[in-house]
Amino acid sequence: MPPVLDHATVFVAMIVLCAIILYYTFKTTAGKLPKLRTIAGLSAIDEAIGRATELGKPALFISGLSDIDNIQTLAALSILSYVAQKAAEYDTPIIMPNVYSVTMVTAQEVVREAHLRAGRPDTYRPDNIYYVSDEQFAFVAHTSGLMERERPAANFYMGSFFGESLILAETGNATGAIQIAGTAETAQIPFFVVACDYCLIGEELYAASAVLSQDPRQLGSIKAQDVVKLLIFAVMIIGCVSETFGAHFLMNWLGGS
Amino acid sequence: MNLQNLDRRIIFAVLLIAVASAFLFPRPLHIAVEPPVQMAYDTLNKLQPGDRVLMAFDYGPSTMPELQPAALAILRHCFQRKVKVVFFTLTNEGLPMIADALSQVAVPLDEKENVDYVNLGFKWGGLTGSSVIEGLGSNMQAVFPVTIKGTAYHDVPLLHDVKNFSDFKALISFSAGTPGINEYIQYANARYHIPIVGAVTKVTAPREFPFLNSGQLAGMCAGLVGGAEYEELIDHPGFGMSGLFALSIAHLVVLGCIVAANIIYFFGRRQSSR
Amino acid sequence: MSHDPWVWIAAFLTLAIFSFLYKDNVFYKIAEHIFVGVSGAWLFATYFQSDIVEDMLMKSFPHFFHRTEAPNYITLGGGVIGLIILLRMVPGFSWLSRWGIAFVIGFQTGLQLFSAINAYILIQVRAALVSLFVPRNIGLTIRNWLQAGGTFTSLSYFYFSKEHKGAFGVLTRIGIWFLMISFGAAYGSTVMTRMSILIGRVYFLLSTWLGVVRA
Amino acid sequence: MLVDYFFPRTPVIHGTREIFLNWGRIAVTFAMILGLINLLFSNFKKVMLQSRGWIYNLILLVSFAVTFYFSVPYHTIVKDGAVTTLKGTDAGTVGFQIFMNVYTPLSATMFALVAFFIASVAFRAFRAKNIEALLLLLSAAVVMLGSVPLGDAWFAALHLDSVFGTHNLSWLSNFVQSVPMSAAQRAINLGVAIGMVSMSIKILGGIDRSYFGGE
Repeated sequence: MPPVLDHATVFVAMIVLCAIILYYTFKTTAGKLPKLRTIAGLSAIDEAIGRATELGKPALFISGLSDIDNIQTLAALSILSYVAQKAAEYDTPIIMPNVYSVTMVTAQEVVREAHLRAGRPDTYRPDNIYYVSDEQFAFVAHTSGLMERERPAANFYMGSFFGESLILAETGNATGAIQIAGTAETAQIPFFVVACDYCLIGEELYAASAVLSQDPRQLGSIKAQDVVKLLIFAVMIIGCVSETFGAHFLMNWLGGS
Repeated sequence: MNLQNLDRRIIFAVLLIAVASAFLFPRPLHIAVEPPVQMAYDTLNKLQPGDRVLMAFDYGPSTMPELQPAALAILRHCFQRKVKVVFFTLTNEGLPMIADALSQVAVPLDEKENVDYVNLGFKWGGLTGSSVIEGLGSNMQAVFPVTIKGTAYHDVPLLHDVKNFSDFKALISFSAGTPGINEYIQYANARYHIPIVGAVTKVTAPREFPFLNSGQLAGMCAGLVGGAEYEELIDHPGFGMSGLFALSIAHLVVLGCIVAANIIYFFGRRQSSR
Repeated sequence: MSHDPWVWIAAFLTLAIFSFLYKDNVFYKIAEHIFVGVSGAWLFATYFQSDIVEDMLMKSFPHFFHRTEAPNYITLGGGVIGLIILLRMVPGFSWLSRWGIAFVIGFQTGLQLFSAINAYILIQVRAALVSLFVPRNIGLTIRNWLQAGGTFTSLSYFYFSKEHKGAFGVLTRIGIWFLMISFGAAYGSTVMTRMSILIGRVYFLLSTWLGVVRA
Repeated sequence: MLVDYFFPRTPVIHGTREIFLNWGRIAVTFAMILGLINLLFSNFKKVMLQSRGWIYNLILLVSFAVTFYFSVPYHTIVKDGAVTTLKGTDAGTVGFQIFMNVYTPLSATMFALVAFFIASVAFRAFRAKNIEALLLLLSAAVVMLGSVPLGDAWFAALHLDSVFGTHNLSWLSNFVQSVPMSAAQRAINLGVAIGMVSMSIKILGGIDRSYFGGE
């Protein structure tokens, strides 16, 4: 349990953050999209699907080991929406085992819609998106076996992962798949970074869905995130300088001693 | 043969053989006992015969290798001191852990159930376990009306005049996360001032050091190493000791992999640049 | 060697999973399918007993369980949401399940929004505010520079509005160095925990099952 | 939720939060039924059609049925006139034996596979190809050596302690973890939290609906 700050401080911070995000989200219009840096893992998605198509193998998508109530899972399903559309266009099947039934149900909707957008509703196979087990390692046992038997050529691990991250990534590597991971779980990022071809690190997972959608409002929200970061840079510089000279007003406002 | 793409199954085999031989041919390691473990030992060593302690087994099979050595060593120490032990857990997974500890320590030492120790079993106390911990602080019988074997609370000789935390000399928490040691510090120590001794996993240990410094924790064993140190203190080597040797060997294998990979890499690069 | 048939079952399953390291095989497939079947039924049993029976039915209809406390019908609300989610399977009513899911999403999103601002933004920023010159303590001064500089440069890596070029590129490059050191250290510190789990399994095979190692 | 945070001492509101959390847990159990039906149905179909590897699907169904039979029901035991009710998941039942000797070893052994992959990744990915990779492997090696007694024993054996004093390997490992690693992780956490807040607002405001299947 982290120490809880003065409620007024949290309240002010929340209002400021919400205001920044809402302002930029609604200000951005299709006319002037913000220029963003390239995110390595994202440009690789098309390449990975393309290779699966060439080899005539399926793609594997895992939306993490948390239920739908985790925001990382929602970010993963946003990315799934893009991946599934690309795969439908190339006529490459997507296999997606699930840990939670509600995630499964939602993912089925997402993929069905993606097939509609791609103009290929006939190729949608709900059986490819199925439930395995609420138990972490039973799911992993199944998925590892699946990789060895079906040999998917493109593996996507998006969402929150725990102790199993390395089992998935190393089994996938041994089967020769292109692997793209993305997680905000600090403890698992190192494993994905070393064992996968591309890894969306932390915030990049959240930014990914906006970049992929190319929707002005969503891109505006990334601009807003950057403005928040500029604000943090400013607070850090002012704070460190004032601490050096013995003025503790910022620290006190943040509840420090 | 290209060494850079060595079959990884060779690495798997090396690791498995290394760990197994560490158990089959153990070497005594010189173990320096760290202050937190010494503090835990000193706290429990001061107990008198007939004193009572609570033991909370809040971990499951996945963290068993890290926490069980400390649990067994501390339990053995308590029985050596003729201290009476009351077990409970805030997680369903803790039950088999208690059962295992009893079969490994209490049964061989011929301790009597309900007289020398009693197992109250599992009670869900909310996400933080607070309702159970608060309950133990005020009225223990209301939280655990029967033991795990179904014996009524007032029929257990050990619990005869026990009402709440004030009848215990210490609470020993074997904790893998939440609910666990931090909740006992927060609810049991802060409000009822019962001394807390703990064993935690290696990864969660750093966040407990502030509590050791502030005196809210009376001692701590971190991970398998902490368990091995406690075994050293009670002079009864067990899984912690042999496990620690195996652990060191396993670390060497991983380091060896890194070193070998780099040697092969540099050698290969030289050859190709020629 | 153990005489307990349960131990032999456990040992067989342990070896079956390990055999996957060599390659996929019949034993692994058996173990995998047993695992999925057993875990589904066992988890359902524990959820069913603690949540549906004890938390919902026993509190709503205590007299049925020979209990004396007053009925608390509010707990049935969880059952209603659950049934709405289950409606998914009834053709024509599946739109309703979205409402059940929306409830869960909305509830949790609000919860996480809050802790994110409190614990992860404000408290983290506070921890990064350090004095950049500590008189007569060079060690601490260097430490503080690394602390503040590490956070600053690493965060700049996550700044999306600018390509990593020029002076900003230098900043992000240093940020990547800090990230790499942190990934390496995190990797190194988990080795111990992960290895101890393997050691636990090897110990089970050698001691509990084969009995060749005495504790 | 937000209301609850700002007025935590108001019992009515706090109670609402508890109720919602409770509903959430109950709803999860119902949701699990949905998943289990999906699992059992698809496996049943494969057995019926005798499709490739159907025998494994049968193993899955049988192990599910056996575990369900032993662990879900409640048993009433009359011993010495006293009546106790045991759940099928309580200690001493067959269901519990299945948990201890089938579920637990499978789960622990699966987890133990990570140890092997840690070694294979160390060989494959920790090569000093550039500065970033070098930093990664150096910090990993330092932390690994610093966390076992062997590291400091070597340090002393090489008489390095006469040069560096108490600044030995475990000191260095602690330093790496508490300064550069925590600085970089703080930056990651800050970025994650900002991303999470923005994602939450997009969801609560209905801007990002892709997870709902577009619409």
